[in-house]
Amino acid sequence: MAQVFKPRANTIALAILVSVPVIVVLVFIVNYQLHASPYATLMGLYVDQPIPFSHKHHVGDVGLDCRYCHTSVENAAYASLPPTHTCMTCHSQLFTNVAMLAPVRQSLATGTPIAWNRVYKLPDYVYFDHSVHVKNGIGCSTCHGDMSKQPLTVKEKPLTMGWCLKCHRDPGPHLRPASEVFDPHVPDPHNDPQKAVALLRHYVIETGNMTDCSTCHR
Amino acid sequence: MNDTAASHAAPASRIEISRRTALKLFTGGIAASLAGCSPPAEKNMPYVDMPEGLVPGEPQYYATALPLGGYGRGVIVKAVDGRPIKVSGNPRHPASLGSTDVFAEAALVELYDPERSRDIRGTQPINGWTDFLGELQQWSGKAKRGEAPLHLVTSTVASPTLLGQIAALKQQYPGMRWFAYDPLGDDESARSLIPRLDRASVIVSLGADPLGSGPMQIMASRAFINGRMPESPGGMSRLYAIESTWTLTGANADHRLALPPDKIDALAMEIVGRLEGHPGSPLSLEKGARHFVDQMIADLQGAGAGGLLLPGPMLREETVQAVLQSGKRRGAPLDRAAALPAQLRPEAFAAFEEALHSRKVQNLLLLDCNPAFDAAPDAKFANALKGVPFAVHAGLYDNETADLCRWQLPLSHPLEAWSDLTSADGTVAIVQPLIRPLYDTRSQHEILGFYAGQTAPSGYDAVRQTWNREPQDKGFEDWWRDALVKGVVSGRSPQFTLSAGNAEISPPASSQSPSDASAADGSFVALIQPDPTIYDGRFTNNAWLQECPKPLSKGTWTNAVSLAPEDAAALGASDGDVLAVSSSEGKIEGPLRIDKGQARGVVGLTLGYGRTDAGAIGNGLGYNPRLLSPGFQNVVPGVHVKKTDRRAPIPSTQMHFSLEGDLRKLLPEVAPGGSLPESGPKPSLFGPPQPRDPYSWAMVIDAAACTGCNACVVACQVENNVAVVGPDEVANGRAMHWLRIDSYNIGTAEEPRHGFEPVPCMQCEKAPCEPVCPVEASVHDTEGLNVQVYNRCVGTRFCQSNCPYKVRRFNWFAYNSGQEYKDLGEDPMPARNNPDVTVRARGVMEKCTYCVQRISGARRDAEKADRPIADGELKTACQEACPTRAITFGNLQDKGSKVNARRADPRHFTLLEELGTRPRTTYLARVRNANPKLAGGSA
Amino acid sequence: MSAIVSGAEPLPPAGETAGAPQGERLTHVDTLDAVNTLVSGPLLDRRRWRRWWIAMIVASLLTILFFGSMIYLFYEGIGIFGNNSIVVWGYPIANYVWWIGIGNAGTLISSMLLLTHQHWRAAINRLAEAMTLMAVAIAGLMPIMHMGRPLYFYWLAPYPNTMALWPQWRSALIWDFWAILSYLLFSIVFWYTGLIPDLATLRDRAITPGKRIFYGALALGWRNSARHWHIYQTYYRTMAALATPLVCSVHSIVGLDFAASLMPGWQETIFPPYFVVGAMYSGFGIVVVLCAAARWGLDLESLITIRHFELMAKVMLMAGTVMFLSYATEWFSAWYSGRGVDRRFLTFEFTGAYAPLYWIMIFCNCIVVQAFWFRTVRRSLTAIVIISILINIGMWLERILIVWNTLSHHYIASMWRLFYPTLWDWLILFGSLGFFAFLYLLFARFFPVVSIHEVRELVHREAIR
Amino acid sequence: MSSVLLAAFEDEERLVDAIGKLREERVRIVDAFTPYPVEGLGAALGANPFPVRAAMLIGGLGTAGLCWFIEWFSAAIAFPFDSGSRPHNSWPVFPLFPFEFGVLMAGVFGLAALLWSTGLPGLNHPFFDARLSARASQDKFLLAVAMPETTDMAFRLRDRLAGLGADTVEEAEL
Repeated sequence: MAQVFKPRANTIALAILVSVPVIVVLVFIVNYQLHASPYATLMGLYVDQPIPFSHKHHVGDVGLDCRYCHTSVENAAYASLPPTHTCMTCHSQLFTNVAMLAPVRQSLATGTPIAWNRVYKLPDYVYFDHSVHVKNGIGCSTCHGDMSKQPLTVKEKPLTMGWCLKCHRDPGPHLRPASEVFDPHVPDPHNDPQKAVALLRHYVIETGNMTDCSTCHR
Repeated sequence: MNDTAASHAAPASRIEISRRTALKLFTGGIAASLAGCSPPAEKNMPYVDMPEGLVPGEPQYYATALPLGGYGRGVIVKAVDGRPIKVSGNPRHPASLGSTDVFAEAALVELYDPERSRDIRGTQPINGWTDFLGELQQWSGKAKRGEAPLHLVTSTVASPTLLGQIAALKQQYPGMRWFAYDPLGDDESARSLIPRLDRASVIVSLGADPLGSGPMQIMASRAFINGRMPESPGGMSRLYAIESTWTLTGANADHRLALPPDKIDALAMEIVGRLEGHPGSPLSLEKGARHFVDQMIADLQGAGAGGLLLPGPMLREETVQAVLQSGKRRGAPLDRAAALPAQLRPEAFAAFEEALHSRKVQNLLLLDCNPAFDAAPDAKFANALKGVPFAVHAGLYDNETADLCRWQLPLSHPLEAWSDLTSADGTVAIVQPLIRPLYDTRSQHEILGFYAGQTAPSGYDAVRQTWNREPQDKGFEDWWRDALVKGVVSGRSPQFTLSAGNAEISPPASSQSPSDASAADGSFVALIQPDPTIYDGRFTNNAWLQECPKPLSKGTWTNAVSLAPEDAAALGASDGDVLAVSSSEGKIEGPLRIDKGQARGVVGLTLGYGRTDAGAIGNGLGYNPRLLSPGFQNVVPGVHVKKTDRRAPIPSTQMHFSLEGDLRKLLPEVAPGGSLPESGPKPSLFGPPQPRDPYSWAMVIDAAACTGCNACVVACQVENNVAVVGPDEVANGRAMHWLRIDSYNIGTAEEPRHGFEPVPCMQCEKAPCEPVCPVEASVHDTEGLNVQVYNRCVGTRFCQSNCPYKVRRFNWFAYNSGQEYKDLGEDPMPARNNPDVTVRARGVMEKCTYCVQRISGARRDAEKADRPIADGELKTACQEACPTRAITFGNLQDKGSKVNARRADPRHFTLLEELGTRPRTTYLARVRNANPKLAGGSA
Repeated sequence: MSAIVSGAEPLPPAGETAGAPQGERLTHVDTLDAVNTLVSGPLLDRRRWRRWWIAMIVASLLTILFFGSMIYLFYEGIGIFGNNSIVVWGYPIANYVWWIGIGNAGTLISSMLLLTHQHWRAAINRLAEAMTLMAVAIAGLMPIMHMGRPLYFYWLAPYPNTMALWPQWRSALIWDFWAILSYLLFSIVFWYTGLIPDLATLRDRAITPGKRIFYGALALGWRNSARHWHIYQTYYRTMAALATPLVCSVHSIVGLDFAASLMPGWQETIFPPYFVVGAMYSGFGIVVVLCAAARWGLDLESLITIRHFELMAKVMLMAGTVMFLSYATEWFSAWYSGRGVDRRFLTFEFTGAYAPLYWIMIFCNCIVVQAFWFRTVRRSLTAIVIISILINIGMWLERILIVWNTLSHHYIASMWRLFYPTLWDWLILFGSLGFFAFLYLLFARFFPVVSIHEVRELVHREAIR
Repeated sequence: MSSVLLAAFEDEERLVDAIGKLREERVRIVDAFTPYPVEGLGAALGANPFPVRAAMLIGGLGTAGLCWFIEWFSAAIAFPFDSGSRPHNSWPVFPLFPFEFGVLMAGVFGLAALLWSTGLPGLNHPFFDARLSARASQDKFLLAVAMPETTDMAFRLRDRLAGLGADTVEEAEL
């Protein structure tokens, strides 16, 4: 009887057989890479805003303190965005009729809030408290990067659970003295074991419960 | 989160804000509490102008008062971003003592109920308040000229400001008549007693229910338990309950005797006679009962001034008076609730009906009452009311009465309006709003303001005027601020005050005589009582209260017709069969509940159901017993009961009530001073887990102190966004309450008794639910909590199937996130969610976590201040609500903590200890102070 | 071709051979080619498939119902089932245990009988293995349908993720997850390996190019070389040797789903072994039914003879008796422990709300099977089939009752509650039966339901005996 | 690629007997093709199943080891959870997953080894050019002997095979 298949069929068959396990492995790798990539985490992503507000200008050049606008960061879970009035404290004098600031003036006139687009978004089942971090020596730049270098606000960190856990497992290297908490330029993490130990003791940080599920999820 | 937006916050701030924005902002708040990721295209809305003292996302607390049956209970309300989200008791207020009842806890549902009356409504198309005011002007004119005198109908009034306004109106309108009624009945004198149970050593309740729902419930329960604690001075009090149907008082009694109302009445007279030393012919009772009564009277006599004889509402007025007189002579600890001043007594409702039917009424204002349902639910009344040309109804809801009126005026909720309220014991509290009215509503004071001719009346001013009678008063502002902060008024008195006093009461006009009532001719005596969770019907549309299980039967979403087993057997009826109950006046139908320990020949009925226009939640549930009785007669003799061929099983959260054999271990009971055998630690393969520093949380529940009032159940529901599932799902066994109160029949066949046992999660150290979870959704944290990670749960339900205590609850549907019951998902209802607790998604297991959000909050505050959490600083929602302080929560590592002390109590026991789960939630055994000379006395 | 079928001596009509079964032949075919023709004939030559189509239409309808209900389930939520917050488990779990049990029998039959040189297995092992595949596949669906959030079932696997989370290895459900997965894939490999030489036969007998390519490709160019046979058999036997412990472990783990708990009626050391026996029990039941069906549908009377049924009946008799013993052990230990909760539970089983079902279960699983003590029953096809069906009803009841009794009647009296199934519970159950039939019919249409090469060997073996 | 003579026999016995005789006559047996495995024949022809056994052992044990490591690492090192206060390294429950998955991988590795050591998949093979090849999978027992150098020897061998009971003899390539 004659051959059913041509010689190249052998190669094809072999290729198919080999590809099965290869594909299985690839699925795992690709899936992880995808979720860790900015595609999923939106890390490094610029968001358009109704007003092209520049932290670089206000923090870097003018030298405003974070707390000037984000007033509740030290005593509340939410750092809070500044009310229009806060903008007007300066901009009623400066750049009073620049077109760029029209929305601000309009907001004040009509009493409608300025609708900023979120940059840092946590899922709603994650309960993050700014104040307890700030009070215990975690600097703004640890999560938000050096704002004084950001013309438009960009998401600096992935904000994945794995990323949070890194610090919650070993906060020491990320701690700073209270004086540096609001300083955007402080390098993070500092690689100084003694400093870490000293600060852990200074802030009376119990690392025991910091990886409990209930610390962030309720 | 983006609820940094919610505005319209502190009552102080005066930002004008429309309802539309309010709702828009609410949804912001909701988004923050909904589970699951959302796309990044999300807006953040900062304020334009930040209100004073408001920190976005941080809670604010305000003291105010909430009415129940007219009287006030002082509360402290928590608001986040201007949204009231939790009501708790005001420790400074004697009618609350820092605790709550189910009604206070559930008040929020009323506030956010989508079905509240939102806009003024007339019988023909109108444009809002202006038309009404126009029409009002004409009628006021007529009234002033005496052509159409103003008729005002209210329910019980306990607000000095309101009294002041009514008095003023009386000046303004000659011939004005004011009628007031209490939907529970006009048997005032018995109902308005404040028994000082803590000062009594022997209490005999003659059909009274001081521990049951009502404005005095919290006070009475706390006093009762204070007198019951074995360590309490003068030893532990003993409670005898003689009643016809089960009440909470009966359920908490040491000895209980079931008799029909007429027998109780006669017995009351006999007791009084023997106490006063001129015994008449003893009432004929069967042997056991007679023995019971004799021993009881002996005990009562022995107690002297500590012997408290408590008359119930079902007694004849004469009897009540007799009892009170004898009590007064013996100096029994019994007071009268705050009553209206003599010069301002309203007429009875009967008088109003008479006026109405004789076509005298043309100008009528029905203020926050619903007579078409709770006073006179008959066609005659309805037609008469329809005929009134200028009938105005002002209420929270567009209810049965409103439908018959020319106008329906939307009333502001007590949490939206300024007012003041007197509590049953006479304490006054200023009612301050936590939120601007959600809709275009007015408060009672503002509506009376309109009648007084003001164009833009302000409740705020009205209340301040009441208390600031001479304008040039310097100290007023400080006093005012102090009153607001404390939530209790002191040092000033308004023109009209309600005052409590000793228990003498001049009998009111009407007086019923049930003495002729007897089951001789095969007919029954119907006994009508307030419903334990719906009360008089004003809460019928409140889904939380509907789903809250009735304390003893654990039935929900309907009222039942209760019968003694023998009577039910005679009818050949079983639980859930629909019975037809008919009297000369009318006929009702309701599902049967067989109550072991109910007096034979008595039909137990409860108020509050059978509403036709309550709203989507409350319509068509149960029956209205008022159809059987004209006026407010609560004892209806000569009713006939027939079994229909229909069945309507009562949706119930508990199926099995008896504890036979070794099941009795579940609810141990000791005599005063008694103790339980302390069993040693169970052997373990891995050795006992060691509690860890700095915190190891634990809870001890005193079963002896639990009166079964359900406050903790609803408090837990509010605090933790626990969903309402509706009657069908409850019937399917899917109720979601994290904390349940198990109700067991204990005692003997001759003397059936009830026992309550609150069961939250046991937080086992060796939790059986944890190792079986495949994804670490159920895990332990370092502080000993058995936490449930909702966002990790995949819903295998192995945890619940392996939980010996069955304390976990599963989201079979998206009860709170898309598949809500009826209109519970509609705005603004979701705005009441606690933003600190995840709203669970469908297919997720949930459970009690000792209010982990509160623990975390306290811990974060402590960490910010670099200090440890102090004992008692942190309270769980159930602990906070409990009127009797039955629940203790604290840190095991703090050797001085109260919880450690309680765990050392000889009554301490662990539920299902033999399983070796090592629960952190443990119990103190029930205590029965039985009379040694009576059955069970040996116990 | 039918000439070949009839043996040298006229073959005795089934059921009437009074002679000693030892002497009786397992097949009534004499030549190798007769075997080829019998088995491959239906697949290769043009032939009417009326019976098949009728069956297929019914099966397809049920299959649509099955997946329809599944879609509705995922859309509307798991609340459509009869479960409540106390009886949190229900039909999907019972179905799962039942199906995986049936699945186990396939491999048990083919591997255990192979290792013990039970040559009669040749005629039925392919049927049984195919049954395994489909049953396990369906069983695998059940836990997913049972989950509250099915789309996250993969969280049970240890895959790298940005949450830095892993499965919780102490949970019996994780063991289950891997047991099902491993067992399913393993069965596929085992089944396919056994299929290769037959595919070669089909390739060589096929006329149309389409079929030649189809079977040829799957045969991987198998040449029947004696060398290959040697290696092949080594592999096949080793697989069989591995399969046996695997099967036992799989159903033991299913047993642990219940045994590794502390609930009365579940916390039983006897569960793993008696779950395995139960699996074999119900599995043989289904095999009997399938054999009867294949025999009737594909005219294989001469290959799958009454003798096969008799042997299977004996196995079932053994299994049934073991089940009885296991139940008795449970009852005894519950009573003997003296624990109030266990005794209460026992009373509930026999007198509680589910008692009627419990009695039916005992009847089906323990009593009926005793009929197999009688040779006439063992040799009556109808009787065996009916009994097998009863056994499977009984075994399903056993599984649902294990779930219901314990969850309905446990430690805390206030939380005792019953389970009332809904329409959807039933749809999923019967739908899954339809889906099974659907898959099985597809298999029978395109693959040899009897292992050709092994029967060839059997025929030869019998010819020389 | 060597040319052979394919002789088809009616049954197993004739084939085995023929092989025995030809062996004595120093005829080189290349291979045999049988409709079902003939006990011992493959071994006689020098087939070596060792690689399959080895692969299964290594594959199985290797996988099991890896699984156990993952369990231990994830439960005790990567993210230790307090689960019902069980030890993080709960070794008594760890064997189950490795066993299940190990057995599976043993099977998979074995299959791979089987294919490798039999040179399959060989969809296209000179053997299939032989007319007789199709019968090997059905009813004939084929014997492949090396083609002698000279044609007359070939003729003699053909006669010999026929003498041994071969009903057909065919020239083929392997």
